Amino acid sequence: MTDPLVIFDLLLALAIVALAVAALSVRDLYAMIVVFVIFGLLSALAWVRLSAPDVALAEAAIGTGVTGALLLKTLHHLRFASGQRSVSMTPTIPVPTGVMLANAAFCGLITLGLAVAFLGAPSAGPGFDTLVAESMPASGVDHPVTGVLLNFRAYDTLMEVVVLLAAVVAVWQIERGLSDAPAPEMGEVWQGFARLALPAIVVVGTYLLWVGAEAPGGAFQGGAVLAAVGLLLLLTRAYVPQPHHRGIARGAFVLGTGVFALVALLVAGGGRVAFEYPLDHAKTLILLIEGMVTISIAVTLAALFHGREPVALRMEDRHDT
Amino acid sequence: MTPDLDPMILAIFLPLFGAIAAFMLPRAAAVIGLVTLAMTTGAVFWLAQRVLATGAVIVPLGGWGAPLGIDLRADGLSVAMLLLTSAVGFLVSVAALDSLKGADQARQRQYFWPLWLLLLTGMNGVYLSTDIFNLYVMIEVIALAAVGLTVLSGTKAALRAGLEYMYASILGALLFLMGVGFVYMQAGQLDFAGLIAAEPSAAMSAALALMIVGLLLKTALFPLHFWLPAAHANATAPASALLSGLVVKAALYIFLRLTTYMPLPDEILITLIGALGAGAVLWGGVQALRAERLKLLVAWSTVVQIGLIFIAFARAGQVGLAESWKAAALLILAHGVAKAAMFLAAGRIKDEIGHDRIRDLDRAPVRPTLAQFTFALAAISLIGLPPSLGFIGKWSLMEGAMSAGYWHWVVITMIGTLMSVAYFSRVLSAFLRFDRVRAPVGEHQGWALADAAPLTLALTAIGLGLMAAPILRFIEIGYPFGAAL
Amino acid sequence: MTPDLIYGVTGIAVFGIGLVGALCAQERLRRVLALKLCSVGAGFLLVVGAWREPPDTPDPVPHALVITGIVVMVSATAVALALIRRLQTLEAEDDA
Amino acid sequence: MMDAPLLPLFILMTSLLAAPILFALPERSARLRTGINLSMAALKVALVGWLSLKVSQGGIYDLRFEMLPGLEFKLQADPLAILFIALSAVLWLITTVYSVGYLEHGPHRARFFGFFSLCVAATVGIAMSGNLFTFLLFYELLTLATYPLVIHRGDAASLRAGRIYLIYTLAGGLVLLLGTLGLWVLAGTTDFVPGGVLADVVAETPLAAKLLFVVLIGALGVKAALFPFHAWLPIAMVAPAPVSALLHAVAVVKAGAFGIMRVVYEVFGIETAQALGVTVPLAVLAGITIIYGSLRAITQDDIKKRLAYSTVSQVSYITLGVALASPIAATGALAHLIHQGLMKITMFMAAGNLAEGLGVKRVSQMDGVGRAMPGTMLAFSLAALGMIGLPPLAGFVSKWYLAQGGLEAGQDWVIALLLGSSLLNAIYFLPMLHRAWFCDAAAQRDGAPGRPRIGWMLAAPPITTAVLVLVAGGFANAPFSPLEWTRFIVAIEYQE
Repeated sequence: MTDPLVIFDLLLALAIVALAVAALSVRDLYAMIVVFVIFGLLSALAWVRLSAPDVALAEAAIGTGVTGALLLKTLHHLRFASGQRSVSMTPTIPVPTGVMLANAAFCGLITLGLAVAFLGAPSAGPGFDTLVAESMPASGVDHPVTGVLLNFRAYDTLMEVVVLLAAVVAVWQIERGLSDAPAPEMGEVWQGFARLALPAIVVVGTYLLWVGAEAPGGAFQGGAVLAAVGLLLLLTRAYVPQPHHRGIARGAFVLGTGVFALVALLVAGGGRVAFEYPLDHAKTLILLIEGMVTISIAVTLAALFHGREPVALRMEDRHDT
Repeated sequence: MTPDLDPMILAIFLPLFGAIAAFMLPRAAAVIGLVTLAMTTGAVFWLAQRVLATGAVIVPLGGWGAPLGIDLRADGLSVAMLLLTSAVGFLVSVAALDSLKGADQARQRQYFWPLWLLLLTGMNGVYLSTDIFNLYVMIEVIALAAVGLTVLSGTKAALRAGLEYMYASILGALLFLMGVGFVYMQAGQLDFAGLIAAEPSAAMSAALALMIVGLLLKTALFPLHFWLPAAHANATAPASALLSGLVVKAALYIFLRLTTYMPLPDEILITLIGALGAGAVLWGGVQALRAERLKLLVAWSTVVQIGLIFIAFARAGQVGLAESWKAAALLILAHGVAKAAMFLAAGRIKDEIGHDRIRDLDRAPVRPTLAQFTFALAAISLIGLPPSLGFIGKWSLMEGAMSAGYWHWVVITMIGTLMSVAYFSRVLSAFLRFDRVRAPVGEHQGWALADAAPLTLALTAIGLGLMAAPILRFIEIGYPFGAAL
Repeated sequence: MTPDLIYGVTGIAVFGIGLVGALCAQERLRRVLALKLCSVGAGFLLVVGAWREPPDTPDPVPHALVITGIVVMVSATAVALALIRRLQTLEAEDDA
Repeated sequence: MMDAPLLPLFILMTSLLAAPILFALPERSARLRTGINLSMAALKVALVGWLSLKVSQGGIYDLRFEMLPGLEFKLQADPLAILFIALSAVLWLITTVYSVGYLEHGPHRARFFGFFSLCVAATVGIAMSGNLFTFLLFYELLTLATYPLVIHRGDAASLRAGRIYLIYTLAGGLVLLLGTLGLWVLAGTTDFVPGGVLADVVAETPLAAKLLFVVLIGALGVKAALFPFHAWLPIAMVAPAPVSALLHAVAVVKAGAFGIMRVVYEVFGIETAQALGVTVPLAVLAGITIIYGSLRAITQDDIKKRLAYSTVSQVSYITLGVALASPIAATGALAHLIHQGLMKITMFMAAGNLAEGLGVKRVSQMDGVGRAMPGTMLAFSLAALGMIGLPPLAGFVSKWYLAQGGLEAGQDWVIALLLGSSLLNAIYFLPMLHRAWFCDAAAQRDGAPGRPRIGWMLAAPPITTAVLVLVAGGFANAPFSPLEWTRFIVAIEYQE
């Protein structure tokens, strides 16, 4: 009972809940995002505590990192669009306090019910442990999470990449017109740092991808780290998307989905069904898929950050609105 | 090595590859879209034939088999939904060719096809899935593509509606995901067989409640319908047809499946679901009577119809659940076809007249007769007049309720029918009134190509009523789930 | 008290807080963030479900599911934020 | 002669398939449209003749198609069906000629004739329905097909009338749906079987059976314009004359009356219904409607409205005859189905001619119209005298049988009712005839308009039907006369 780790867990849990409340109640939106990022990092820490390093990595890189960047970019845009005024984003009709309280009470009740149900559920109950352990040798990889993601439940993962593709198509569709919020100015020190950091990040990302076959890491975490490269390039104006890059960008978006789906289809035959990789080639195929998916994820996340489809700055070069 | 093709795999992968191709080659997007739709429809017919011949079929993806892997499974109900989706989708696509042909719609043309094909991938995936986490991913594919289609026109109203829709969609999906978490904790499995085998417990009740609330939010059952009318009314016509006719059906389908495998534990809950349906019928009816725009009226009618489908589900209480889902399924199919027709017709009317204000429809000297006729036919099915499929569905609903002595559902259905007559006749009488027009009325005669697709849909909605007996036999194939395994 | 108990309750609390935010938050950006909190809450639940008393290794399947969920959520967030940005641009044009 | 089991379907298709073709024809292809219309109508008459010959020789026609498990779409051609389709086929042909003349150069003719065809198809379907479920399908189709005809003029008044018409008939249809469902749930079948299908149910749960009777008769009573559901009928008068003629003589009100006949005879069975004690209240309700309609007719100045209230009254003779539960009264009721149709269509077409030719729409304007349009007014007078019940015209035959049936059933009040009604008929029809033939036109209208020009297509139809009125009454006992055919039917329904 006096295990210091329990005290750590309790403190961490309290901090997470407190930060969640703070994120919703802090008035300033910038502060809200900062609180959220800390909340995300602490959640990732908690997941490490729960022996889920892959999840922690993904949450830190994508759930917190990329999401935080997206939120900041949007906040920047909103402040620019409403002309530096203090941003009240929604022209709100104030919700009556009664309704608010009713909502809160309602959610409280639901949460309480869920907590009761959770406490009644078997802890460390039945799972896939044995099944996964038995099937790992036939999966072609050594790291169980990668085995699940890219072999046992590869179909889910394919559809997850499809979700990303759908997101980037939707974002390109939604945002249009010329850039109306210039990128934030960055100091020279920052730019210098970025130039230095870039190669290192690339190396880390690629390593994460490679190591995923045996140890925590893999396509998504690697992709997210590589996406950070893209973000830096975009922020530092080291790379400015050009209209004629659209084709390449489209290709990069669909690369992961396309290759993944093609491999899944082409392995079918001779008694095998879709997604059933021949054991001899399983590792190669999975690495191929992971590699392509990593590229797609990196480019897609960067594009989601950039937002608009790159369009020509001069009107006469533009073929569509 | 030539890969072995399976129609189930094709039904998911064809639209996926189509979406990729349409995104890569924007100029050829329409052609790619139509070809993909045609091929997908073909694959679904192939699958239907196979299911008809051999009963439910399964593909264990990756060769692992559930519960470790994910199985695709097609039975009568899923194939019926697939047929609805691809056939209606094909006709809506044909109609989209015309309604997106404007010079100022290049952007809409470019993005409509990849988004719609991704949407189709997601919907087909839902109908073939047997794994609740996979269902979560699929409803997210649907949600993102559907929001993209909602805001295709780029107007402020559409964007606002799209954002509300997005919030509702994400929240619904997250509630569902939370439910998945509880199922995992209790059962340690995520496939349907695991759901059936799971012991009833507090965790399973919480899971069921979370998933159902999430799905009700996605399918817009009163009072969780708040996002639907604006989203469906402000989208461009083909997108509205897809959203109203097909997209809400995916969550409805999951609801039907879940409640088959995890029956609602209490009669009161079933009554509650029915009561919400009744609320939808009444509130939606009142709003449709007040709506000032044609498309808004049609969108409110979707709220009403969804309510009716839930009443059909609850029509005979717990004892009747083994049969009631069929009545609900009939209404789902009927609404899918008829509502797609009606939204396309409404879009055509708006295009021809130039506005869709109901009170001014009878002032227009232009009368797109065929589109108006289509609208009327679709209304016949939605009101539930014979011999349409809507009528058969309503008949099944009332028959079951009456046999079980649940007269309140009969009364609600009749009130709903009268209200639907009232709000549709607002529109229909405007079509047929001429004395407020100053100029000579030009009624279109003969055939406009753009009317062909909606008219076909509307006639199908009427004609399918004659096929109700075979449809009912077909959707029972492979029911209940355990039978085919 | 074991970590799964502590963090399980934490996850449910975070989910509930997110739910309140999603229903009550006024600003568009904050509602997106509230939804993200809900997703973290759901993630907690799955990770906790996968946890096994050491030295047993946890069940990898829920981990994979949470990773998938994180990617799905970032996609949805990006679309919601794009909508917010576009809408703000249009509304600002109207004001001007 | 070769046998064709699908004959009933062909008869249905002559008008059902004509409709889409007529819709699709361009507005200007008037000749082609008229050609299709007339040839289809003539074909239908021929097919019906053939069918009735076969049925009188004992041919049985029964087409089934499964709609839902256990629930069939069923067409049958029993003698009762033949009676009704014969009426509609003949009158459709005549009304088509009349409509072509009436709507010459009018707008929206493609739409009009399309719905006109659908309307007749629905009527034929109602006649041949083999069960209440099928009946319901065509009953609703009839509502939908007649609505655009009622509001054909497209002005505010027609739309108002159309709305009231739609509310009444669709509400009636909804109640019929409820009744059909109730029958299905109670009896497990909706088939029309002579002698009825509800004997067991009546024995077990008489209350449910009574309720079902009330629901079904209430639903059908809307179209049959049974008091107090009659209000839509006079309002629907804004429709063009041929539509009114068809609505009153064949399609809508007759469908209701015909349905009441099917329900009493073949759902409940006359003996069961009698045992249940529901026939006498129905007869009384019919009696009230007869007197009420006549009283209201007297005060109407608008010709079409006076005719409409007369219809309210006259159609209830049919219900009365059915409810009296006597074979002789039933004969009178069935004969009246035909006779009233012939007489009323004559009067409406004549009224249409008066409006078209002379602009006369009110009774008070009718002075001297007999001299201006002698043919039309002769036809009108014949029909009016027939309505009053003057022998040997058709109306006399039906009333005679009804009175005898009343005596047979021991309901002596029926005699008084019939006498009173005939007196009221005389009170509202004779002044019209008096004005038409014996008053001077000059006093009423500015100048003498000379002979009005109406084409033969308007002039001939009412004269034709008037001749039929004469023939049906005068040769009532000839083979294949309506009366003879009704005796054939009554023998089946009373299972003699």
